[in-house]
Amino acid sequence: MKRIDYLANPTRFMRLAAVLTPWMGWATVLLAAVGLYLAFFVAPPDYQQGESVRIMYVHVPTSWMALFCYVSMAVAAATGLIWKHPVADLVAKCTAPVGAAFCFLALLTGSLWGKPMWGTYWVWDARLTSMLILLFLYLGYIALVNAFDDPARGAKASSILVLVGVVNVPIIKFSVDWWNTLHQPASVIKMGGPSIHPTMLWPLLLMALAFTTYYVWVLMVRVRGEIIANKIRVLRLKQVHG
Amino acid sequence: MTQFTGKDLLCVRGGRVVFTGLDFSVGPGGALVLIGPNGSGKSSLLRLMAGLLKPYAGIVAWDGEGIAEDPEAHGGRMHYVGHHDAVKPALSVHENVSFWAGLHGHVGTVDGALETLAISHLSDVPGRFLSAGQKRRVNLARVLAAPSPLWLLDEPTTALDKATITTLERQIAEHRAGGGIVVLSTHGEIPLEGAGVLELAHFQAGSGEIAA
Amino acid sequence: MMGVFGAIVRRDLRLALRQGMDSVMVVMFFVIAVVLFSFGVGPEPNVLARIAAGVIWVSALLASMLSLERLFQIDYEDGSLELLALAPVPLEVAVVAKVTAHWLTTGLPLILAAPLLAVLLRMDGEGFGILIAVLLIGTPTLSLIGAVGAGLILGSRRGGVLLSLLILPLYIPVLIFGVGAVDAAIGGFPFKAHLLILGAFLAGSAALCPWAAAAAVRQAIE
Amino acid sequence: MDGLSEFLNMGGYAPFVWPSFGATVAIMAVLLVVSLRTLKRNQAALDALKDRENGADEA
Repeated sequence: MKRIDYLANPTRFMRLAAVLTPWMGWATVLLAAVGLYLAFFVAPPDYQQGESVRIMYVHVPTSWMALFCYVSMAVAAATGLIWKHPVADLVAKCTAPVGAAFCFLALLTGSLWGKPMWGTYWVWDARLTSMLILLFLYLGYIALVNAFDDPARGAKASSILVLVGVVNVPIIKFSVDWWNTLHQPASVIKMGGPSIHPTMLWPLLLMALAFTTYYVWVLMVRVRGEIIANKIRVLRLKQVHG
Repeated sequence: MTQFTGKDLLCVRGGRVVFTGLDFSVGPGGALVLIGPNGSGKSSLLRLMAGLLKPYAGIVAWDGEGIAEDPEAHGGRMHYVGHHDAVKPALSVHENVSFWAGLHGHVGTVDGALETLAISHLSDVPGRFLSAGQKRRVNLARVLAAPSPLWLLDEPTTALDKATITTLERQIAEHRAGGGIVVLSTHGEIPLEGAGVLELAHFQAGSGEIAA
Repeated sequence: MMGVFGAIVRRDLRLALRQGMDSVMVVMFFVIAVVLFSFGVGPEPNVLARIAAGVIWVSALLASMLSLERLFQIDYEDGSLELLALAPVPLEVAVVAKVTAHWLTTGLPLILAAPLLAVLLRMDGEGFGILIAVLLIGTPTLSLIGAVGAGLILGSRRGGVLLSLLILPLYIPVLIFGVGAVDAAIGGFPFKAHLLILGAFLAGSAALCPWAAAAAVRQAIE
Repeated sequence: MDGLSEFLNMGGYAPFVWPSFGATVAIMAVLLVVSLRTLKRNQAALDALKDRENGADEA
């Protein structure tokens, strides 16, 4: 009987995940430790912003990750829709909470960084506003994926939504940038400082890498959870239909 | 010789194997009756044949060409009668039937169809006043109003009275005599002579597939 | 092809006119929303004039979204959507036909009501012509994007609320340039660029949205 | 010891720097723990279902 990988457990993925998870865990801890050390003890304070620039070492990587997770959701969704690969659907569904967390953190750290610089917690700055809209796209995705009784239905509908969303992200970015320059006085201090000094670049990259391995770590854990939940559902259905 | 065939069909709904390794083949003038307990996949198979549902594996073909290749062409040569009757409460019977017949490019055949199913007296009555049986007859009228080679009928006799069932029987015989094909799921109300029978229970998945 | 398109549009219009106070309700919501803003912000003429374009656009956007939830829902429940998917015409044509009918029953009435509300909000006279032009280009885009959302929520629990969460972020570019065009016109600045961009949004969504909405409907009726 | 307190003060920006890093670590940790716990719970439920099913087969 041809192996029905939708029903049989995707053993290849489960084995890979089981092996990968601890490595990702240790990589995250190590990279984060080194990154934070560099960020606090090696990188120089900003001549204008002083120590508050260190928030950049969390704000910038979380912003990158927010976008990176959304794009990987779109790629996973496309794979799921086009090649009907069941695990791809699960990857998209499990990435959403991680992406939404990073997106929220980017907003939180952005506003905490903005307070000493601009005097208020929220400024309709182009980047922050786009990040806020991206958060709405995440919340819309998460709401849709859980709005159906049959999870396969939820996965299909939300895959289409994330593909429509990923097409709209650049359009929204363009519109918000235009809207922002129209209303915002031009004197906004550039977030990343005039030029990235090497000692500032390394912690940024290390933190970004740490967040990426963290993403893969949580993704592996969540996807395995989903696969097992699927198997439970199939077993229950079997009991009902016999 | 347009043959309506299905090869090694595997249907998965909600993570459960509904049927597997299912083949069928019906020629012009032929008929196929699907029998089996509820939940054995009769409706799923009909929806698969209509193209509403994609099979997880296997292929449904018309004259050798997969129906997924050109869904519009398949839509043009087939009528699917499901559980819902698609009757709009705000539109009159005539408007309902002529809309669907119009989609298939047939105009002017509506009155004949209403006549055959004895609902021409309801022609101007809005859909919301109709009984379940009358709504089902309006649904069947759209099939008669736009002749198509393939009929896929999912339990067509529900909510129909004796007289209408015999009318339906005659229409199916006429349709088959004209070279048409009929596939229907039923609980035995319509005796169709010379019809193939497909027992869904034979194609249930063994318990081995699911446990894994 | 065009015959079927016309048939579906006529059927939906007939349904909307017979069944529905649909368009009337949508326009009523539009008027009430604008009036609420005035109560909230106060009758100060130059304050109202300042925010008039924004208030009208946001209210029009919310109003056109009200009836989107039922774009496919009724046909989905009574089985017509399945038959439309099985029609000898691509589902995309049926989707565009339904969107056209939706726009005629909601977008158009909003455009007719907009100048009246612009007077209510003491909007500067120059803005009226551009407001109508911008709404003419913008509201079809709203209906097209909304159709994708309407397809996605088929068969889900609490569709209405979900639809607004899915669709409103995607409306933001149309809102920004719609209001931008009117404010530019009132301020005496050139507004041609805004109209071109809005036209681009319309062309883009006319090309992509029917395809995405049909895909959403197809997997909903599986 | 004043090096530590001076470090903690973050040039006067302490109320902004530490909450940023703190919230990041906290939220990431919570997401990780919740995910791990869901995995364990599902695994236990699956094992329980499997045992009951094997139990049923034997009985």
